[in-house]
Amino acid sequence: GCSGSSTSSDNSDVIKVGVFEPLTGANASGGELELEGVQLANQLHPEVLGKKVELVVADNKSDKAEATTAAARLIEKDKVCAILGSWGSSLSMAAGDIVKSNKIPAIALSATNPQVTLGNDYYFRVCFLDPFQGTVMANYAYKTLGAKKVAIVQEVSNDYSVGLAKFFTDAFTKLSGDASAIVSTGNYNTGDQDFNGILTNIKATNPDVIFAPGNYTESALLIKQARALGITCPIIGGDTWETNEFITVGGADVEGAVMSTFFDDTNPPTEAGKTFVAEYKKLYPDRQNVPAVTALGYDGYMMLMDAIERAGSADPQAIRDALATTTNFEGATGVITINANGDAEKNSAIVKVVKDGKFTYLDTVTITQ
Amino acid sequence: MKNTQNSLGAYLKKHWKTVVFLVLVLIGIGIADQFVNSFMRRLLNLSAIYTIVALSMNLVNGFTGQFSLGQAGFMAIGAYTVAIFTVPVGLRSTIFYLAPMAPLLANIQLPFVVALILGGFLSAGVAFLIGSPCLRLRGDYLAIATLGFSEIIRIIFTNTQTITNGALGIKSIPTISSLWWTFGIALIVIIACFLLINSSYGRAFKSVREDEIAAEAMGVSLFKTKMTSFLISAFFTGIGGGLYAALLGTVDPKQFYFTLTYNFLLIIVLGGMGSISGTIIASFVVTLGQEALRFLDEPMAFGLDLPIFRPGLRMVVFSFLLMVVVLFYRKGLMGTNELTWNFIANKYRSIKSRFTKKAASAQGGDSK
Amino acid sequence: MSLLKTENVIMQFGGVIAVNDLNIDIKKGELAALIGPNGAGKTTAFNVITGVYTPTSGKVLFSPTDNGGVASEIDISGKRPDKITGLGIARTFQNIRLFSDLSVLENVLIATHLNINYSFLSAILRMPKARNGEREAKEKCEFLLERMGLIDLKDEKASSLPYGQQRHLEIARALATNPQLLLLDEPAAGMNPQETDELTDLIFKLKTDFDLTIFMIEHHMDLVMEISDHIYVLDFGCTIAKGNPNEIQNDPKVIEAYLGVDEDVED
Amino acid sequence: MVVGMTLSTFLQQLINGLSLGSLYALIAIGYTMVYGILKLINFAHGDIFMMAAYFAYFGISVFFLPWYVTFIITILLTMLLGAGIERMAYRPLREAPKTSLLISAIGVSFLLENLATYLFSGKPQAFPEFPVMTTPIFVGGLSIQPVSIVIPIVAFFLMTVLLFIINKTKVGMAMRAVSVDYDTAKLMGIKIDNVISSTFAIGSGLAAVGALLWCMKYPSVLPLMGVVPGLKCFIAAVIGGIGNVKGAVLGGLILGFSEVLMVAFFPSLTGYRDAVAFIILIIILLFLPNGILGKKQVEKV
Amino acid sequence: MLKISNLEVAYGGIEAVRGIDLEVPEGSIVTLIGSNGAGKSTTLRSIVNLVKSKSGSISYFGEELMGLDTTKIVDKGITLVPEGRHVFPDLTVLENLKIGAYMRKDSLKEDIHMIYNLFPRLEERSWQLAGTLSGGEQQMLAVGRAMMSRPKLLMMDEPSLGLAPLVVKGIFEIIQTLNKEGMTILLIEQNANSALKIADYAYVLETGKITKQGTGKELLNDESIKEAYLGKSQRKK
Ligand SMILES: Nc1ncnc2c1ncn2[C@@H]1O[C@H](COP(=O)(O)OP(=O)(O)OP(=O)(O)O)[C@@H](O)[C@H]1O
Ligand SMILES: Nc1ncnc2c1ncn2[C@@H]1O[C@H](COP(=O)(O)OP(=O)(O)OP(=O)(O)O)[C@@H](O)[C@H]1O
Ligand SMILES: [Mg+2]
Ligand SMILES: [Mg+2]
Repeated sequence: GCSGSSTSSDNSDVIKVGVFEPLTGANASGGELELEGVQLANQLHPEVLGKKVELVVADNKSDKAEATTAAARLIEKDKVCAILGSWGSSLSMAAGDIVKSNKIPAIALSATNPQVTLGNDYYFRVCFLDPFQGTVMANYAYKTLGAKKVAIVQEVSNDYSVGLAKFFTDAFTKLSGDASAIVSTGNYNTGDQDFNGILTNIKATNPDVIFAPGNYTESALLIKQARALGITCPIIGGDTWETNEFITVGGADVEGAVMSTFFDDTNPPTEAGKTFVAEYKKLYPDRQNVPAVTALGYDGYMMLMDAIERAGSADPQAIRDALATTTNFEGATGVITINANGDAEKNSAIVKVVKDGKFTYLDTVTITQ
Repeated sequence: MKNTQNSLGAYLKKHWKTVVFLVLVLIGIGIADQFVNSFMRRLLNLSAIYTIVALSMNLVNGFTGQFSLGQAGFMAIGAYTVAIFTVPVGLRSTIFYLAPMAPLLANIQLPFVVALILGGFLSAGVAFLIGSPCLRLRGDYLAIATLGFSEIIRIIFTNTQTITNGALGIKSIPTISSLWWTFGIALIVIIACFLLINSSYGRAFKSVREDEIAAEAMGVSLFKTKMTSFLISAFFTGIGGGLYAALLGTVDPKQFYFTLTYNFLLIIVLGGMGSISGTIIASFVVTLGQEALRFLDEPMAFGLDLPIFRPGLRMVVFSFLLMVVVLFYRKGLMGTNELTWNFIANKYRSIKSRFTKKAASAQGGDSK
Repeated sequence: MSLLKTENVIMQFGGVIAVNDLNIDIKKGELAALIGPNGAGKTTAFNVITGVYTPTSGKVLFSPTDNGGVASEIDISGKRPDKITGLGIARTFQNIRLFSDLSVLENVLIATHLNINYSFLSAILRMPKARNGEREAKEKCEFLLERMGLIDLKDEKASSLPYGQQRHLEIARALATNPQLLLLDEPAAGMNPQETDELTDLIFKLKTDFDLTIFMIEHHMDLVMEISDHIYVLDFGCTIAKGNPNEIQNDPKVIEAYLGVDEDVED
Repeated sequence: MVVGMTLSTFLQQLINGLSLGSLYALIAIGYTMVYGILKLINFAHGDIFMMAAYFAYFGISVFFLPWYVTFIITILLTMLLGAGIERMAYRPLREAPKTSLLISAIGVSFLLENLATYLFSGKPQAFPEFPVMTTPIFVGGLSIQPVSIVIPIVAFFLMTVLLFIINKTKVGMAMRAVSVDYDTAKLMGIKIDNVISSTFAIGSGLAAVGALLWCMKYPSVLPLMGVVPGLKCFIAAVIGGIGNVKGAVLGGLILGFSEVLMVAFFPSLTGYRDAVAFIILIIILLFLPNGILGKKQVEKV
Repeated sequence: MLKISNLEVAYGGIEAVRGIDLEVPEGSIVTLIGSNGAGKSTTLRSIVNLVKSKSGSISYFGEELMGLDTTKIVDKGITLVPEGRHVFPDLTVLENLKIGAYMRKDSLKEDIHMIYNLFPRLEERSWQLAGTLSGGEQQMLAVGRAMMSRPKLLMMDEPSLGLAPLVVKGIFEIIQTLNKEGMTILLIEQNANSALKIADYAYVLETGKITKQGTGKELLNDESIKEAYLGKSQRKK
């Protein structure tokens, strides 16, 4: 389409930043929300080092194979100097080797799986990690809900879900000191719509809580079916639930569903957060919630701008080095310091509950490791 | 010895055009390998891999007439073999972080070529197991059974955590980027297919496609013939899968969903069932075409603020074009023809005569 | 010496007994015919002999001679069709079954697949053995096409041939398998009397030139009576008569069930 | 690993199996019907099913039509869509080889999926709730949604109607005739285009009914929602003997029950659930190469 | 009744029929003979528009048929017994007969009875799927099925192909019976001898052109016809 005037981003008057998101396919909702955050940030801060920042958006179609091509395209054809994204850890991981071998820095926005940044000096992230998230939810289940027996339902074909379920299991068995605290584990595949079989089994084990991390669509259907089967215990999950579709599909049945997430718009932790919320509301006056992943999209872009400024150039290697040394950067979702792994050091997560069809703040859980 | 040399000389003399063409192709690849940018290189590599897999599929579906839809599964076997055996041992514990790799495999690392060929053989081995019961089935039944097996393979890979790392997939596979691997192997596969098709074995394939009962009555063993074609196809597909893994650097079960097979089916139909050259052309057209249409996904300022160009449009246009080809070029680009020198010469002649006729009629029109 | 024998062969489809207690005995070098009303079970008998169907009961015994000229009796009932062809029985089909999209030459070449003596790998690598094998096969097939008057059509698609030539091609293809016994299922169907006459001569020549034993189903009585040594008559699956043409033509049972009273002869 | 199971859990699983199986059956009938006449695996069937779901969603949630009006419109529109697809994508290929037709079907499926993704976005839409159908009734620890009872009733009713049409009516006879030989059917005076169009319309109508019931039970509408049901129902049709209406129902039930019971008895193997369909399929095909009720293909040599 | 003039038909590049003129008067038996591939079947198939004709005209009671839908033509009372039988293999014998009368709305009982009388074999097998019938049985069924529509013009493409001598005789008798009852018949036969005997008028077709025509008797006695089509059994006499 509208490619820039020259092929090298260094000596032209635009700086190209790739946004690598699922805009079609199963994860499109999440991808769109992140993209909105990045675009909002770009509107507010369209320039750095006196040059215009141009976003190049690539759709990875929620598909790993497409993801590699899309990432390669951003780097090799569009010559971006950095990449933001992608929603969905597996999609980010698919791009991992490509950014690494091309030495282009990338920032994962809401991808929580540890593998995204592990052993990859070019991938950074602005959100917390699954081991942390798993611990948060295990704490919530054990301490707040007082659960002794937990059932787990995981989406086996989704590494995010499997990973989170595992970290939760580890944390919960440790907390409760009961090796058999997980009374049943059910598996399903992405795209499944019928969970009655698994849920009937779970019902028979009569758990106190069900932990069911996974895609929002499947999870909403799962909760509906659980309620229809007469399962009344709390059902909790992870950050991926926080999308509008979770509520529209789940309807009355997802009332009371609890999940961990990154950001609470009613109570932004920083000044930057307040600005972000205000700008968001200005742009989308009729939206009720500010989605957490949108805030992360905003943070990713802003952190990148900060790094470019500090690097004083749009050279990918310089940007990477600047990113790696980010300390106490004030983002919308909190103060970010990048650690040796490339991850944002975060020690608190927000817990939200669905109440009256809205994601409502419940608690902030801080865990010191 | 002398005899052989003579006939080799005669062979060269007879096929000098082909030989020259092959040499040119090799030179072309060499030049491309030096100068093409890395994005284009990736696309070319992908096209070559698609050629390999589509050609193997055409062997069974186009030439032997057995409607088999197991390609994705065989690719998965090849891809995972390469992934499992070439991932650096040191990285394995971080990749298999949920459940450690089975100790039996954890320390085996093979050179790429060995893993690639092993993948081919494993794939053929599985094809053998699948083929014995399945190849007795006919038409659509065979199709759904092979599709089923390919899905079963994928589901097994999703669930055998300690071998395949389950849904997490395997990343950090050492990648290839030179064009020689993919194009070299594609060339070998093309030539092997071509020679095979024009031998007695290839004719046996075709006879089974045309009429099983008559073929059997002519002494062609149905089972053996179908199996041979199925095994060769699976072997090459496995190799193609291995290259695919090495190109992407990451594998995961979802890549090998049964819809992947449809891509190859589209390619062979687009190129012409039972045409080797058609398959090759279509592989490149489809892979490069999908990329070429990508501008449709990007918002375009047309003055008006009509959001026609947005993600998804590319695939709509692509599938629409595909329908157009299916509906208007029923036999695909090449039908069952091959792009031989004669074919080109005939085409050239017919186009030329059409032009001269046109010119003649135009002149006629003038003189009136 | 008998080349093909069936012993009490019965072939049943659901409730229909298509072939009932068939006992035939074809001597080497003879030309036998199988006639009978429609649906009598003639084609079914051929299908049992060539392995398309496994008989419900009974045996089919074939005694091919090997290279050294020694004959040994083999029970072929229930064997796979390609195995049976390999032993030396070839056939044509009542409803022509050519490889319709392939060329005339390819059709015949396929029938030589049985006798190729080079391996699959040497085919891919085009070893000299494979190339020689190919050349020999081609020469043989061209010779056969020549004999059947099809050589000028060798590059045509089989399906584009007129009906009569398709029948000729079927015979050429069967011959290419090197048979000792050739089964022809209504070779003259769809031919006019003149063409039938030509075919009669052709079959007779083929038999002597290729040292064949022929077993033939036909409804053209002129042809059958002229060249058969031995005739079997089926009706409702049962053998109602066997004998030489003269005996058959005058057998009242056959006349009643099949031949009818020939008016042409009467007036 | 087999878990000890209480009777009520077992009964609950049977109910789950019945309602899932009858849904499969309902969609499989449409598949089988088209296959029976055109000998074409209509790969687009699952996507026609998806489009029906969107029609209904738009009718109720966007245009605020009453549900009964929406249902009728949905079924009619879907029938029209089916017949339209036949007209555009299959009719021009009447004389072409079967593979072209099959590819065309895959192409249509591709096109519908991409079009839906483009037009309706990849995000799930919530299908409106039907509390009458979904509010569970609890009977001694068992939970039964009314829709779970309605589905099998509808499936059996439609099966009976269809069997009557195919076997007892003149149109049905014409359908069977068209299925083997267009030219000869024309010679009998049969308007084959009409027969084929109506076959498609009926098949698509069945998909629409299936979609309505499906969405009541699983209320999310997505562009790719037809892929898995499409594949499974095709398998169901093959298990039962493709082309055979009773077989489709039988296959659907077998599939539904075995999926649910496998989850019930082998909870540790739930990850293999999607393989169940294929394993059953392959086992059945090995012993009955034409499916359970499929008749042997007669080929006279 | 039927008048064809200057009909040309081609399959792709192959010209199968190259401009023929032919007439079938009402109430007559007209036969078309000629060697394999002469274009006989093609002529009949183009009359019912199963193959598209290139040029010429086909008029039926003065009405142009060319370009009409096959079903429309059949509706006008023309039917064809196709070469190679083409019975519906998955329908029973009885259903095959019924479908022959697809266009009719009245009772079929009598017709079926009549056909069973002509071919008792069909009555015995009325429950059987047509696909499993023997070749001859299928031929009987194909003829029976065509008669079910009570055509005004019945065209038969080699009805005696592959039939036992007795049945062949039967078929020719039936043709004559039908003709006496007022049906017009256009017949293709390899069995030229029998065909010419019952034909009122005959045409000889060679590579797409009519080379001879005349009454059945005339052609039967024509030396060149004897030479080319009647075989030696005829010559011997
Ligand atoms: N596969 C089959 N299933 C059921 N019945 C069959 C099958 N094959 C043949 N038959 C029946 O067996 C009988 C004998 O058929 P066959 O084809 O052998 O007859 P034929 O003697 O060759 O007759 P024709 O001269 O008409 O070809 C027929 O009644 C036929 O219907
Ligand atoms: N579908 C077709 N495609 C191409 N060529 C065809 C086709 N059908 C017939 N032909 C050719 O058209 C010519 C006339 O064929 P047609 O079937 O009309 O002959 P016929 O007189 O009926 O012969 P026969 O006695 O063998 O039935 C032949 O050369 C034949 O090869
Ligand atoms: Mg027969
Ligand atoms: Mg003919």
